[in-house]
Amino acid sequence: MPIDESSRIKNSRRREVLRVIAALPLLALPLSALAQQFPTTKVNTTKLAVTDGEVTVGQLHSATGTMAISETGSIQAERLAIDQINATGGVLGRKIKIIQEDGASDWPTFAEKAKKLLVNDRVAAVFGCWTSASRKAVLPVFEKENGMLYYPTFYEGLEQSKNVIYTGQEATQQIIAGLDWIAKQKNAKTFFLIGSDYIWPRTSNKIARKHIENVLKGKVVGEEYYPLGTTQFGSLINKIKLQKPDVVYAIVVGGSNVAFYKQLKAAGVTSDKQTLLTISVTEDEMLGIGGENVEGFYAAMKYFQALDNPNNKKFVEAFKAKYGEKSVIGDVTQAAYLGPWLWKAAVEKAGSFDIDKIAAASPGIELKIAPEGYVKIHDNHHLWSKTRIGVAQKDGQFKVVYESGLIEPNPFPKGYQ
Amino acid sequence: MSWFSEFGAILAMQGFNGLSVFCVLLLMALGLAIIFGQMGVINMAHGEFLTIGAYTTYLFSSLTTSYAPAFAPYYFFFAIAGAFLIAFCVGYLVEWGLIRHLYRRPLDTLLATWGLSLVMQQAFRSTFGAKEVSATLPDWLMGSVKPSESIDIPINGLFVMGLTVILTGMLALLLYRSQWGLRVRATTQNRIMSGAVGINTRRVDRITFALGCGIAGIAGAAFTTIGSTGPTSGSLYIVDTFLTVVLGGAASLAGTIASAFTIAQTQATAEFFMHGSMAKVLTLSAVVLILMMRPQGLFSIKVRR
Amino acid sequence: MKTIYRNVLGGKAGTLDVLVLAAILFAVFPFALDPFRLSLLGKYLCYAFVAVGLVLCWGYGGILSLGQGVFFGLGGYCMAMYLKLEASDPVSTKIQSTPGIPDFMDWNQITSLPWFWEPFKSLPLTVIAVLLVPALLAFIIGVAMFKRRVKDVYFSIVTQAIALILSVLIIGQQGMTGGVNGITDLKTLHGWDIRSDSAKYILYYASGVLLIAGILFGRFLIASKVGKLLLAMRDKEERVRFSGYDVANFKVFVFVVAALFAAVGGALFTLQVGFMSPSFVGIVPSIEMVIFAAVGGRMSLIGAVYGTLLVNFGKTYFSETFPSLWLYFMGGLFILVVMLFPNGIAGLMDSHVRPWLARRRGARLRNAETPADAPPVDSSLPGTATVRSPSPLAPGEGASTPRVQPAH
Amino acid sequence: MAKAELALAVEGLTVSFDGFKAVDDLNLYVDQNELRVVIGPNGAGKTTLLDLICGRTRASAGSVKFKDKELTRMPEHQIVRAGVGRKFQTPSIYENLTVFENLEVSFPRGRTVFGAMTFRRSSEVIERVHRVAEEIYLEDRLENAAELLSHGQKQWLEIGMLLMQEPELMMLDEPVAGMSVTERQKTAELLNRIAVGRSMIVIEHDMEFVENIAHKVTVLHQGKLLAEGSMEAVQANPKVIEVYLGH
Repeated sequence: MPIDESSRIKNSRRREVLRVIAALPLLALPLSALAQQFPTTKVNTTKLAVTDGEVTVGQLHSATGTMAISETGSIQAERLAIDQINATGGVLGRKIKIIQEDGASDWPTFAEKAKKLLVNDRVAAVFGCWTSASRKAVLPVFEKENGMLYYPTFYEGLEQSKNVIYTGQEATQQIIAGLDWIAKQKNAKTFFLIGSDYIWPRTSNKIARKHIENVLKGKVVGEEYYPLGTTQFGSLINKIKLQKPDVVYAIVVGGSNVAFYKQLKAAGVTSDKQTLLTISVTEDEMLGIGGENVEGFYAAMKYFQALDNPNNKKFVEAFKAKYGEKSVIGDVTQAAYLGPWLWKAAVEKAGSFDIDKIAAASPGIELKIAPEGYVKIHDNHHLWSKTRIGVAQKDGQFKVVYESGLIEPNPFPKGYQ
Repeated sequence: MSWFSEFGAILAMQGFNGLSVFCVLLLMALGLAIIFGQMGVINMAHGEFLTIGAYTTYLFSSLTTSYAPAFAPYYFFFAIAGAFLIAFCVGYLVEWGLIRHLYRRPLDTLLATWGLSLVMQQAFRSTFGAKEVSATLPDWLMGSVKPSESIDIPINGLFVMGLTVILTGMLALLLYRSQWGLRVRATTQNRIMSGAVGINTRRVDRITFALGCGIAGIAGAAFTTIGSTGPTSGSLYIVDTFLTVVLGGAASLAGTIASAFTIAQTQATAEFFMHGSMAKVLTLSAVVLILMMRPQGLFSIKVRR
Repeated sequence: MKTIYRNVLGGKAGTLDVLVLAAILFAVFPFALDPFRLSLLGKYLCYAFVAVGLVLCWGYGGILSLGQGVFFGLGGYCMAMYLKLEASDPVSTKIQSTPGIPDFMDWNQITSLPWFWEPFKSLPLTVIAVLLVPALLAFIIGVAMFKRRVKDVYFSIVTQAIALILSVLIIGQQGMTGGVNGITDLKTLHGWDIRSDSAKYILYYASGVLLIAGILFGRFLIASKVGKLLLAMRDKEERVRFSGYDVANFKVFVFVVAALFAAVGGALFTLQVGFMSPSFVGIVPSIEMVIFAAVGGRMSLIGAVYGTLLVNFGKTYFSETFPSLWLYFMGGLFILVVMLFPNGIAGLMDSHVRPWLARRRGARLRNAETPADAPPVDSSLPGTATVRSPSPLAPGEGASTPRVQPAH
Repeated sequence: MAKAELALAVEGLTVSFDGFKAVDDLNLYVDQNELRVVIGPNGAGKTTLLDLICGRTRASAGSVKFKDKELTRMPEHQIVRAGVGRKFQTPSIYENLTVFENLEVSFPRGRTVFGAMTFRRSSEVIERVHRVAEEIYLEDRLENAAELLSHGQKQWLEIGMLLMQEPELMMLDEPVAGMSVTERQKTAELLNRIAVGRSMIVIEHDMEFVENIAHKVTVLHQGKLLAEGSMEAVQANPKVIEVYLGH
């Protein structure tokens, strides 16, 4: 069956509108009461798009281009969160209105649209970006125009800004716990590092190498990078076979991902013969790769759809109700879902929509309803979070086999650079 | 087991890998090559015809899993046929609606087909969603053959190879042994004369273009075994495809084969000795240099112009 | 003086067109648009440089380069390197393990500035590099390819391969180039804050002035014998060769000129947008830039500017208004323009708008409308007086083999 | 061995395309101020011979000496600048330029990029263009686009473009193809007029026309020299008759 995202979104939007209309008389009273308690002149001193009944936020992802594959999940999750917030009374008694812009997988377009959202639309917050490159492109805009960005992707770290809340994990959080576990579990001494050729895999592998060599006292027997979009991995696979590493550590992304795992399987490198740990395959990527092709490989990240806790059950249920039974939720999708909730919490804590106040109020904010469990914003605007290890299953899901304690975010790790 | 026999095994597998890259390149370039040979133009939407093939396979796969699970091991062959048919028909329409108006302006065709590729990508996105999909491949396709303890020969690689050999053979027969092939070659060499001796050159063009697209569809179906299926998957292959075809030259099928072989061997060898990115740079530079030496591609016919 | 008037400005009609463009750029837009839209416009003007260069190289010279992004990117990178060094003074980078070098180098454990960054500490050297580096590369490519008579599709694909090589290299050498993220967070040019609104206005005007200067230079070239030779070469290369010209030299020249245009555009782009990334070097932006020229009219320097503005405004507008449909619009537009209006807006102006205006004015300039795809009703028909068609935008051309004459 | 009075000395010239020898060990000597006509059946190698002389095709072996310069190693534009002009079989003119511009572009000055940029339409140029245009019967068409000329006029224009270069050796490939009888007549007059003071090699099929202009005739067959001499001698040559009528 063809899956039409847009029409589904449209349908659900229509439903949501109906629901809101139906709920209006009910909500009218408490809403306005709350809004009166926080008059617009008080909560909005910097001319943001906040009225007595409404607050406008921006959503900035790639709906088109090569990155649309990855960013669609984030768009959906953020919308879900905003709907839920609206259904429970909005933020400071104000309904959230979304302006969605398409970054079109093109970094200057991201910068352009970010500026539009901040300067023309005066949005109170922006949920968006996926790749590091797009974030780097918009960052100066956010800092100059003083906006607030909620950035959902796990990324390489080495960044910290007053104007960004990083809801995904930075590299050390994701990498170190995973390596520790696999080294202990498999008694691994030799590692083969593979990545797509850009900043996140390279930085991550650098951290991994330091950790392997200095802490685990293991050995890195190979480190390889392939351009994004590579479709032929035969030579690489032969090198892996030649080296016979205890663990293959893979950070291949994008369309290359599928080619890499399919060819790996076809070459007989399967989980019964080779341990593989990845930090770049979520349930989203599994859709394209096919569960049967990665069965038994390990992934390290903070969230899996299969996480067994009440928050997650509710979240998965709501997500499927909105976007269809077949939809899957990956790590970044969940992190994107946190964005609007964290913003709401910050606004309520600050009692204001002003960016400066939100930025100041954010550290220390806890989110107990997070599907991944409990998260808390660190002083460095990253999240405290746990790291899990999942084993890929044939049906495209992961089985969670390990869970770390809360890990402190450390975007500028000393000794790992 | 000695290190040497192991090294030998790697060597054997690496050799197979080179061949396999060669076949992939050839397969994706084949359809474009006959279009390039016929019109002297690069169809920038070629990658999207590959994608058509991939999505067709996905559709067949979904239908099979939903309605006839028992049929799963065999559906792939029907998917390939389906991919050919659909891509052929789309190609036929595209030629009729677009290409035929531009025969006298080859470089413009290049631009127009790029516009077409944008439209097709968005069409895929609207129909199948922005996320990648995965056709469930028959189990027999995804294993490997083990001629010895340490050698694994991927079956999907073998399959792509076999398909490439068969397709290339059929195409060669069609071009050089059939009545139709004669017409195609006549039209390529002298359009006006061919028209004068009663060849319907319009028809020849249209069928050739559609055939090239159909072959791209087959290639796309075959590539679901080694690659991804998404709205922009086809674009992963296009640059390699262009280079293969252009390096081969417009003159003959043999040029394309030689060119695919050259690029594949350069790439496979380079990748084994250096990082993938540098290997890519080296391969591309080699192609540019060869083109400098042979401005009309590897196999250009020397004739009195 | 008179020659300059005729050859550079293009006579009365040509002068009028330049004045109209200048009026739109300098008088209408800055007042009609808010600062945000205007800064977008400034960005588009940078692309327009590339498109104008392509008119010379592709429209006149018949050399379709699908790698102009390479030169745009190189120009932009040269400028970005200077700005980055300025932004990386030891004070603002004191948290780094090696203060005083760009942040991405520090992340990649590079402890001293690579040698090729050194010249970019100086503004004059940077300005020279902005022009010299792309020109040199274009020269090398040009000599290697044109002396060997690589042409048509073969040349186009070679330029595409070069674009890919360069982008893979830049991405792969992230310690020295900033990798896929590019060089970001640029702040000041020789102490002047390029992010302020006033800077945006100044840069916008500077781009406009440079662009018009570029157009005038292009007109001078076209009006000179070089322009005629380019046209002659495009259609009958052999004949030109056997008239005693070294055809390759002319091709190299026009290719280098186009590269220079692109490089200037790239450098201005970096200044206006505040970053440079390898995504401009790749294949897709390079093709898009060709499309700008095609929409504007491949034979019209001024048309290329309008084409660039139109396509980019269209892109921005459609992607804001119909996020899921805009690719259909863009793809459709390209197909339509290439199929029906091979000479783009300028061609349309000439074949439809101008005659219509002329009729409206009751002027007796022309009394029949020229059909879009018939050979133009040209003053050079046998027996008619030989008055050049009043076509400062571009000559009216047929749809099939674009028929051309120097417009200015 | 090239003597001073020879304009062109072709010796042992050979070219092969994938094993097929289009021109095979050919010797040919053209005197100063001679008008030589080369004839021969289709595929005899006539056009290839001109291609070899002017550098369009590279010889596999042999030499071409023009005024003691070896042409086989020189690039085309250098050969032209040395004084060799070449007209192609199908008229090769710049359809998009006017007749005036066609001639102007062929004026042998400003041939470098910089030279072309600073080239001015001086009175000398204008005068030359008018003189040549008059010669080729096109003086009243100067401002017309070249594409509007008739086929015969295009042939003349190309000859005129050669004249602008003032070549010492002029090579014309089938200059009267597609011309009417009067046009042929006028072309013969033109050729006889411009042949004064320079050497010419003309390829032609029309025997009447050949008779009209030729000083000496060379017959090629399968890339080799079959016969050479005056028109009558060649016409009487049994080998030539065999080749033309035999098959």
